[in-house]
Amino acid sequence: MSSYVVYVVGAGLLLVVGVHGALTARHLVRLILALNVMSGGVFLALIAISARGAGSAAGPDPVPQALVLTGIVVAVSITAFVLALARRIHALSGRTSLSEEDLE
Amino acid sequence: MTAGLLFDIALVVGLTIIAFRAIHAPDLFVGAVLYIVFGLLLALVWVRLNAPDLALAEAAIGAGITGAMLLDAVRQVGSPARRAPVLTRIGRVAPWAGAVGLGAVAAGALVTLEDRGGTLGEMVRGRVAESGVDHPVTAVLLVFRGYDTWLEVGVLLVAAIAVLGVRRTRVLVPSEPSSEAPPIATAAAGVLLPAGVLIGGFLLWTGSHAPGGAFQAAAVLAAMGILVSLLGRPPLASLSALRLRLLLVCGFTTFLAAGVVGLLVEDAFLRYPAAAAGWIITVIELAVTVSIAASLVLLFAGGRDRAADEAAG
Amino acid sequence: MIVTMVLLPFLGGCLAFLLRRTAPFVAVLGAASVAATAAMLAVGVWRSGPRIYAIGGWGAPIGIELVADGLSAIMLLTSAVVVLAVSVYSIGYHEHDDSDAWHPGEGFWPLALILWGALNVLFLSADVFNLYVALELMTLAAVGLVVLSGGEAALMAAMRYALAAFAASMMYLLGVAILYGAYGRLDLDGLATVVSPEPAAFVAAALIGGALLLKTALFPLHFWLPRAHAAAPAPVSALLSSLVVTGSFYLFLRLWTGVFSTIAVPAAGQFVGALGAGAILWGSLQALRQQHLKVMIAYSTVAQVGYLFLPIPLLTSAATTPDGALLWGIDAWNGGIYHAISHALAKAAMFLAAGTIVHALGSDRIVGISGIARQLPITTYAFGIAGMTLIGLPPSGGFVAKWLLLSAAFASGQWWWAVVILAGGVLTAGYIFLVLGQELSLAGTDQPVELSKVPRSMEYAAFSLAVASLLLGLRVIEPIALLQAGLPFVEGG
Amino acid sequence: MEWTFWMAPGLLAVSFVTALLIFPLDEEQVRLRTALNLGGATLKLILVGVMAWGILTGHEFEARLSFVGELELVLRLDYLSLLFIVLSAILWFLTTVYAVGYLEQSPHRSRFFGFFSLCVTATMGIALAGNLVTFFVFYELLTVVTYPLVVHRGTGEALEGGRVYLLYTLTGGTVLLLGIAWLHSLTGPVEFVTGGQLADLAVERPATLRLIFLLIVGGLGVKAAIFPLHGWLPIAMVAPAPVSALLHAVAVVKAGAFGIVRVIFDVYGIEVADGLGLLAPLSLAAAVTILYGSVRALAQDDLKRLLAFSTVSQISYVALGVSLLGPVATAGGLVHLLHQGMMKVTLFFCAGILSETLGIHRVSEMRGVGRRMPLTMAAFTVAGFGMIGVPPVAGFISKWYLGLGALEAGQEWVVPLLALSGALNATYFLPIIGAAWFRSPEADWAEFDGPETDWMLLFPALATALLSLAAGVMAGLPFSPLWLTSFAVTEIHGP
Repeated sequence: MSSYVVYVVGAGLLLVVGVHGALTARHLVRLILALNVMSGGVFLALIAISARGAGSAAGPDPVPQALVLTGIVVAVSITAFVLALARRIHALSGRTSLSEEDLE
Repeated sequence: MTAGLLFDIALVVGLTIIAFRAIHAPDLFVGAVLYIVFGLLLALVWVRLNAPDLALAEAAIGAGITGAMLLDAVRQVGSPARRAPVLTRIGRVAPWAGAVGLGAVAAGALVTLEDRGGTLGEMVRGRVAESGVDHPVTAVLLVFRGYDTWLEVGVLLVAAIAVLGVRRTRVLVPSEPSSEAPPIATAAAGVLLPAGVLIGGFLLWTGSHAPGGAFQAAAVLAAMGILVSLLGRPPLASLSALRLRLLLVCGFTTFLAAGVVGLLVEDAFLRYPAAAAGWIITVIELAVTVSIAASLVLLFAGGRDRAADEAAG
Repeated sequence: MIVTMVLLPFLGGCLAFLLRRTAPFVAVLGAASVAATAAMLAVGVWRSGPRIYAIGGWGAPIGIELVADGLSAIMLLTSAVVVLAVSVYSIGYHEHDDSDAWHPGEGFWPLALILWGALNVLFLSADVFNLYVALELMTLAAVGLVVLSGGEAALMAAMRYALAAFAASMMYLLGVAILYGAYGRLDLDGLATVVSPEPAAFVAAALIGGALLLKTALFPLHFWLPRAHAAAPAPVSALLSSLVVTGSFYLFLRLWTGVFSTIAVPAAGQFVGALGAGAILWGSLQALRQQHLKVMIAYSTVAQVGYLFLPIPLLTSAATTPDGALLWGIDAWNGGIYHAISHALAKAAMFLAAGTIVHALGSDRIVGISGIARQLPITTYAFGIAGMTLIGLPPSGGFVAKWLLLSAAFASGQWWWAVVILAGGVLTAGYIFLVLGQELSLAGTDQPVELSKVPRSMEYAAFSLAVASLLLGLRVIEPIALLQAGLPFVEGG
Repeated sequence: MEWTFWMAPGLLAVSFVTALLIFPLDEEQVRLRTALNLGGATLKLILVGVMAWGILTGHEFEARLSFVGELELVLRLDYLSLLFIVLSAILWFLTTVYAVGYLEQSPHRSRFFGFFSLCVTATMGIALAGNLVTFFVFYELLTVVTYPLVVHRGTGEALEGGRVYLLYTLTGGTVLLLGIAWLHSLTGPVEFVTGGQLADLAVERPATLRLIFLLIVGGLGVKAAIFPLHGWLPIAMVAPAPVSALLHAVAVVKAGAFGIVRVIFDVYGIEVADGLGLLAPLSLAAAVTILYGSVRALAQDDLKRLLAFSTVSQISYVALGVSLLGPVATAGGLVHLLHQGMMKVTLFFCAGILSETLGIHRVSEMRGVGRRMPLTMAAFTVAGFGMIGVPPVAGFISKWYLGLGALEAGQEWVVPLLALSGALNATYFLPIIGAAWFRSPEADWAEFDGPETDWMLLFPALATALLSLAAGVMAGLPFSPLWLTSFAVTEIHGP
């Protein structure tokens, strides 16, 4: 077993936790957390791939690293926007979830 | 089994558990704090996996800024959603089944991947010299795949415009009267801010040949800005609408302008003339840093704009 | 020339953001010039085949390439035309927004232009990760536009849309990660040559395909679409329903016939086709039940998205049958794309027309629009002509698409798709004429309702798009010939 | 390109351009609109005259336009087309005159006449279509542009009528398209060629061809109002009188009947259709419809509904004629396309005059109306006699040829059918005519001086009544409908 396998399985585990959270969570903040965990899993997969060839003298593959950097910025943009949206929804209606009957 | 591998396994297990607890913590505030821990652990993973650029970015953006936003949001919308209905067995099992199915298939595919070599990465390493920068990640980001990065700066810009749209405002409004900020915090900010700018500047400068660069620098700057705005004085609040917009847009447009220079001089969009490549890249990075930092501060402070919430609520 | 079609919209978006008073001029001018450029590109591609443009001069696989083939050119042209009309319309729509307070137009112009830029990036890009960034840019701009309505319904709809799209993006990116892990490259053409039937490729294809189906809102993954498209301001609804949906479909088609062509199995094609059939029937039936005009049109989009995916099973079986490509593959390809562009024009026209009605009446309840034909004849014609295209009545672009798909379905022996296509047409006629009947009705209109004044430009913008969708049915040779440039599955195509 | 290329598209363009010019006109621009309408109709008559002369002197009119792939849009004049365009051009001119008078005060006249002209365009396209796809394009176009005319009044009843009309015709169109697309997948583009081009396929796949025939004729049968697909026709009666006249005499119903004629003679070919055993069921369906329509008409009091059921019955003579083998029966069926058009248009003109001038909508209100409106009722009487088949009105000629043709084809059962149908027609027309002339009026119609109604209404009714009479009396002379038909019959059956 190599560390590649460990981290790739870790990526799978984060996906499980994230997807399960996205399917079950009701509170908007929890949904956002779950999606961010999912993205963490995806990034982990990419970086595990990047480090796979690390045995060679050249070092890790820079391309996935660049992709993940882009991905992190995209993720924070979406997270920020969605959080602002959630706060606006809460301010307007007191809702904190997407379900119809969940008026507080 | 080596110690390193054991550490990796422990890290992965810890990540998974903390992620689960973060999502399902009864108290959302705890959830947000756990998410920050998750981000820091992930940064550790990036270090383990030889990705120091990412570790910096993750710590600053993933854990730091996202965490701050979450914590701040939870303060407002933290009241738990009405108790979840009691789920049937299918209702409980189905999400697990779906999630495990997806995770297992993905992990399975990843585990069985053959390392065939001959990747893009090797090619990039071979041609870094042509790019005008020394650090391969920066070369990919700003030169070989500069198009992606340009668009990604666009994503941030769009997020900023969209948040202004959500708030239905043109400028940042201070959320609380500035006089209420505790003097110690103000003093702390007085020290931290210059330090932050300094660190940011260093990261930006070092990015061309070592880990670091525009994103990390911007994240550090933004973190400072966020700290200040937590004191009730968002650093951009004094700006006029036009200046705020200029700040937000300058990274994207500078990048675009550099691309057009390439188009005019070298007949290829985003091709930097060899003689001036270093300079052009520096200018791009500078502008991008300013814009990203401004956008992140806006995304944070624009979202928290409480006065509007109370007025609307 | 190719890259200007990306630059101009973004440049316009920045200008519109910085100097908001110039926004309408920037938008109209930009759309007109890009439309002209796209037309020139289309002629060029038609005459001398697909063009490749290497960003930064690096070339694939190390750099990112733009590829303009017939499909790209026709999509670019269609979106430029739609954006042009929507811009003209929006000048009137945002007319009263000249006050000093913040107004939705401020968000609309920059976001709409950047959305369009992202679409153009999408139509040209030949790199799976670059496509991911383009998708994100497009989605975020789209959600930001939905929010501009400001109401609680719009915010909730935007939230649902954003979360669904974010989840889909992650699936897409996971697929990209697996592809990179397996093949070490990201360029579409290169990947197409190395992807082979093996577990990793299948998983990547399923993840990417699923993500795009969610983004295209194919039944039963359409849950986020109707509310978002209905709650958005009318010009935004038009852009979303006509272009954004088409954009993610475009990518699905591009990947299915390109990168994944060697692993697309007939069963998967049949599955996607069955979802399309489900979308047609379910979406149309839902549209028939709606009492609000914009919700009805949004459900119509759910149904029409189904048609977009009917060529998939035909293309898949064509690729695995000797001579299949010639016998029905080309027809399926042409029919699917023809439907996409006809629908884009017609649906934009229809949402704009609906927006005009809402603008005038202040409500979009279908029972309330009785007799509107008297006050807004041009809008009524626009709605009617766009409806003809959606139903697929001759002579409209929709009919041409329907005919090509029918031919392909019969030629491949998969006659069941023909039955679905035709049944969907009848259902579509049901809800279109329900509305048209109300518009033409004079019952209960003895005291005409007070209408707000509607700028003529709004009416004519919708009308022009509707007429354009009709003209597609009269002048077919050139668009079809253009689509043959760079056909993915025919040798030397 | 030759002038012969441009004639057929030009014929379509005349009414299309007229429509485009009329749509943007203001309601009040009555003169300009009327001038455009009549100008267009006159120009069309002239063009049709030129084309008729041209085809009789051996010119060929054909225009082709590449459409999709190998498909072409083809407009071509043959003798069958000639029958239809002559009928359309003449009746259109008269209906336009009538409609101008009829709609004098009603709202949305620009919209009405715009769609009216589009309707002509579509009908001309159907007549001149040279292949199945072209036919279908115009056939569906006709459905769409007729809808605003049917719901023109905008009442709840009108909308309901429009809804039913669309439900039937669009479903029919869909079935038709299914059949056409299927046939295309087997043969490639299907040109209209006398004798058809399916002989080989009929040997290979007879069952498929039978099914396709069922789909195509079933789809066409909706517009041709063949029982049990006729349900829309009586309900669509809510349309204004000129529209009803148009629907029944020239446009929609005729399009369906004409389509059936085309499919039998020019797609399948009469021998192949007979060989596949398709004609006998069709003639049976036609026979059932003839009787059904007449029986239902008996029970109607609403005049326009009565006329509608009469149409259901009469139009099936065409299908009957073409489904009996032999030139004489063909002549009877085809000539009835023209004869029924002239007679039915007269009846609807008269019904419109009665309702507009005196507010009469029901048969029971027509007592003594002949004294108040002698000219109108004279026209009505001529057309009614024609429907019954009384010599020398045109309808007699149709029935005579149909009967002779049936005997020639060995289908003796048709003769009693014709007699029975004639008797039924007499049972509902004669009492109306009798009551109108010989009973004393109950209503107190205002005294009148001058013409009994607007000349714009009366002139077209008289003209079509005279035409119906002339077509019968002078059937044997050149330029009569029968004479025109004889060319088509020769084309189909050989000299």
